[in-house]
Amino acid sequence: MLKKHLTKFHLWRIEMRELELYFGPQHPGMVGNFSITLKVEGDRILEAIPNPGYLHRGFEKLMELRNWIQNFPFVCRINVIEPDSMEAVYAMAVEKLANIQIPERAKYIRTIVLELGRLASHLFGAWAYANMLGFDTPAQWAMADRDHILDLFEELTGGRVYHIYILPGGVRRDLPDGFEEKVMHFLHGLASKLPDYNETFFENRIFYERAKDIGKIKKEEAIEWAATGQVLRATGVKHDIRKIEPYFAYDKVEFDIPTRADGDAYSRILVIRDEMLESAKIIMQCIEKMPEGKVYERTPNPFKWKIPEGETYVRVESSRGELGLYLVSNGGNTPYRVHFKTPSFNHGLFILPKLLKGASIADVGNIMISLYVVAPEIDR
Amino acid sequence: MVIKIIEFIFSPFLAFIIGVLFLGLFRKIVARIHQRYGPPIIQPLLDVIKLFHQKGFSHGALFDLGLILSLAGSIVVILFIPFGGICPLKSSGGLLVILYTMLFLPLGIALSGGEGANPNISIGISRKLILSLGYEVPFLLILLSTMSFYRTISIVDIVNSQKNFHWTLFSPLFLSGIAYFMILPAMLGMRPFDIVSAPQEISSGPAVEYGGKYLGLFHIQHSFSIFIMIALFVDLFLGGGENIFYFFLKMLTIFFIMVLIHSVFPRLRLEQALRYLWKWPTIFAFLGVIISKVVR
Amino acid sequence: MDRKNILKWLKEPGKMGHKYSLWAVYFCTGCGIIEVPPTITSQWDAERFGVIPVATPRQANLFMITGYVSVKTLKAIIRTYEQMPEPKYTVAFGSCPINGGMYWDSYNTIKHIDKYIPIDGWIAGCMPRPEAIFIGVTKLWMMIDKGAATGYIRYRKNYKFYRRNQEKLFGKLPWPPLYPVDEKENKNG
Amino acid sequence: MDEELKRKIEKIYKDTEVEFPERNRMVVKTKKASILSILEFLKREGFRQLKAISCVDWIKECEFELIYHLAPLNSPLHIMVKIRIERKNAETETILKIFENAKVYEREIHELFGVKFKGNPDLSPLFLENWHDLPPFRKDFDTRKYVKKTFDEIPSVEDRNERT
Repeated sequence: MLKKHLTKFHLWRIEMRELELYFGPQHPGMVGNFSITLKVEGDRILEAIPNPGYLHRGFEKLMELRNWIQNFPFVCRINVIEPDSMEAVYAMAVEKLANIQIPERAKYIRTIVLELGRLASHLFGAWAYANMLGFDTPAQWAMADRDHILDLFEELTGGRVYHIYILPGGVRRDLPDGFEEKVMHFLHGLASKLPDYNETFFENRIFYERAKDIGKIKKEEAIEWAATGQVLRATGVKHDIRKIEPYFAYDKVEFDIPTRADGDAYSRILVIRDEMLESAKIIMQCIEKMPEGKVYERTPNPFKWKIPEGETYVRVESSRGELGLYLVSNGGNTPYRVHFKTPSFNHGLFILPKLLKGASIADVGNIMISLYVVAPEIDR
Repeated sequence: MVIKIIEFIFSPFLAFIIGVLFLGLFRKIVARIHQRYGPPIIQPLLDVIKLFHQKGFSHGALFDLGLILSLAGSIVVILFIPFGGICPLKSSGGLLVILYTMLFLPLGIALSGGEGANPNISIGISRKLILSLGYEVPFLLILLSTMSFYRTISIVDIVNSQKNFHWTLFSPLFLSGIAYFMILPAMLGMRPFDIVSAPQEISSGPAVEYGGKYLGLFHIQHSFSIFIMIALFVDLFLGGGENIFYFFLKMLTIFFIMVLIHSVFPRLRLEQALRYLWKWPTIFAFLGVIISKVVR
Repeated sequence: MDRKNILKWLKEPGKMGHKYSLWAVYFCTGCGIIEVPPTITSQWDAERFGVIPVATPRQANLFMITGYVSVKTLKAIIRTYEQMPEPKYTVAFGSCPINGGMYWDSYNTIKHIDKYIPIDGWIAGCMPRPEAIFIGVTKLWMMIDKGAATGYIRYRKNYKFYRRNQEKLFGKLPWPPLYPVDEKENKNG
Repeated sequence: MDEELKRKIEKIYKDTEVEFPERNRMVVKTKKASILSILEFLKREGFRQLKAISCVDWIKECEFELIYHLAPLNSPLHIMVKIRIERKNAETETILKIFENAKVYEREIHELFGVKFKGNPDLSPLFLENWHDLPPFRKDFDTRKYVKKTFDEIPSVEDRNERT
């Protein structure tokens, strides 16, 4: 009897049209070549299926065919937004396997480069996020500020985007004359713009309304889903590889790990803002404490360089979370197996669809950017 | 008679020029706020010229007709709006006719866009209709208050009674003016209310399938609607203008403020926009109606 | 730059319009996209030359293929390209679309993009700097002026071969041909 | 803590070797059959995050090696749990029940190495389009030969036109 009623009721229910919406790869709201298939009912998303692979180049396979040094151009291209952390993690792994100690000054320089890269990456992230909400003004300012960092990089390494500056044994060359002053000048300039950014972007009322309670992750969930970086820190977990397992000069400088408690998109962007301040602090301390000396330990001829058998897992804190590299050598002059554990892989393919379920279409890009998903990192 | 005919041809043309100029100015001002040089002011005109030399894809008869309906609707509205002493159609039922004809603007786009199969269009159109539902309520109340304040439905009479700086904005009806000002970004489709054409969310919404000359017509329609919304504000609350120059200056001021608002706010979500539109502007507009009853 | 040359505008408004109002598709095909945001924002400001990104291919007339093209992306690129209204211009960006670049032995990236869609101009380098993009745009202007940017005409003319190449890679394509492929139909239409 | 954990693991799982190759790294070599229980044990011990799953193709030994990377919060220890599986008909149990995010890693390994994960409902291709060859990350897949075979074979359009 009851069943009959229920079927009757079902007949009366208004059937809404279920649409399939392709969000990307060709979509202005998509940063990077990535695609999400959305099943939509009205404005609600019923299901989100990420569809990666548009940037798959098979790096890990290609790297098996090239020798240890030739791999550097590949490594940095895995993540266009912050190539330095990629270079650093690969150089660290090679150094560990070949048992090379790097000079003290090189450690400081590497730290400075990594932090500058993090700043650039965060400014890019701010551009993407602001742009996503149709928030042109701070977006363009952030991009212009990022360009100053690229200019610094150009002076230091010769390249705007890809640097190939960090090599096993140290860094490619010493800092040019007056570079420290330029960095300091840039950092002071950025700090002086911070009130503007705060007013127009971070503390903007409408931005707050848009980002608050969007893409919310609970603390337990974040740990369970193996979130790292801002996603984890925005839920209140103080977790940072730079503190847990300090590499380079991170154990010699003082800095905080900014956290927020709410775990939503707004907390994540605030964590990013605070991290930029911490990065600036780290760079200033590094410049102050930097010792004199050589920056490069000679390594053997790259074409004859054979690295002893072994395996290692190294990790750094990139701007998007824990970046790991599992590197296996079988005693040859090429790696036997390279596997990058990239933060975006987990965030983009696993956490993103979970957060998108039940969200509104207006928030797809919002959630995606707040997770800091970088497409080439997923595909590799 | 000849003057009348010239006015008929001249006013939509002028409206187009002003609208396109405003679009160009808009891009230039925004660029300057972004700390960059920006395109030349005539850039939108160049874009329109280019679009008319491109091949477009039609998606059926209604696709073309809807766009033409929307365009024709806006031209008719322009003929009813007095600007700077020019008003081709001085009919006594001005304001009501404008009100009804203005419905064609979103409706035509909705009809036209509905022909394309892209799901972004249907989402964009539903957004557009819901948003216009949001601002129609305060808009109707505002018109009602002005009509009952001046005891006339002729827009020409309203403009005439505001001569010698007796502007409605400085009369007891200033609350209605504020309400109109608050819903103006939504009517122009500017931020924080550019929900309809949000490129990052639904890749420019109703305009997704427009290309070539269809997009050109779409742009012209957009520039017309910019002209209509602002000219109506100037006519109703800023006392129109003695000549075209003053009228244009007033429009420019309003538009400039709109651009400033546009450039410092992100986009609202649809429900947030509705909540806003049905709160303060509606309250103000309602108070305006009460005031207009009390004063007269 | 003859943007202010009114005589030229009156003589051939179409050509001038295409020149000074290049609307680019917003499609990040590869890592070259990293230099496009600086190019369109404050520091370099491509908008002063009329180059802006637009939301959909229907509205665009410039297609910048930014960086290497994987097989999966190529499918999306072809689809996007075929949706653009004529006349349309393509610029391949970076060394990778030219001949595979450093991915010459990758199993998933296309080596010569011009085997699948026609290309009007190439910008070499990895990454090409924003200045290179501007030079590319000025070269494209010159080509449009001389009527040399004929990629879309070539595509129409050789559509049969392009389509055959595409199908060699993907198997049967899920969408119908843009232009008639059959010889017979070609003669009739 | 590390030594204690080592003793515990070796006590419960007899056929398991525990090593410390370097500071803060622990390698647990175990058999295919006990992977589920050992991961469950480690999760209870506080290793709550599955960082990644790597796969290595040891073609000379005719084996795949799967490495499960686990790490706790706020401790520098990083555990790599290793199992070896046969290269022919490579198949193993999924660990979805213990770590939910293993889903995507297993999908990736299935596509790139051809390892099957029993019990994982979604093993559809992730990256590749129209792929009919060997899984590309296997050592016996020659990418250069594949490139010659597929991409270099395709003729250039403009040249062809000139010839005909």
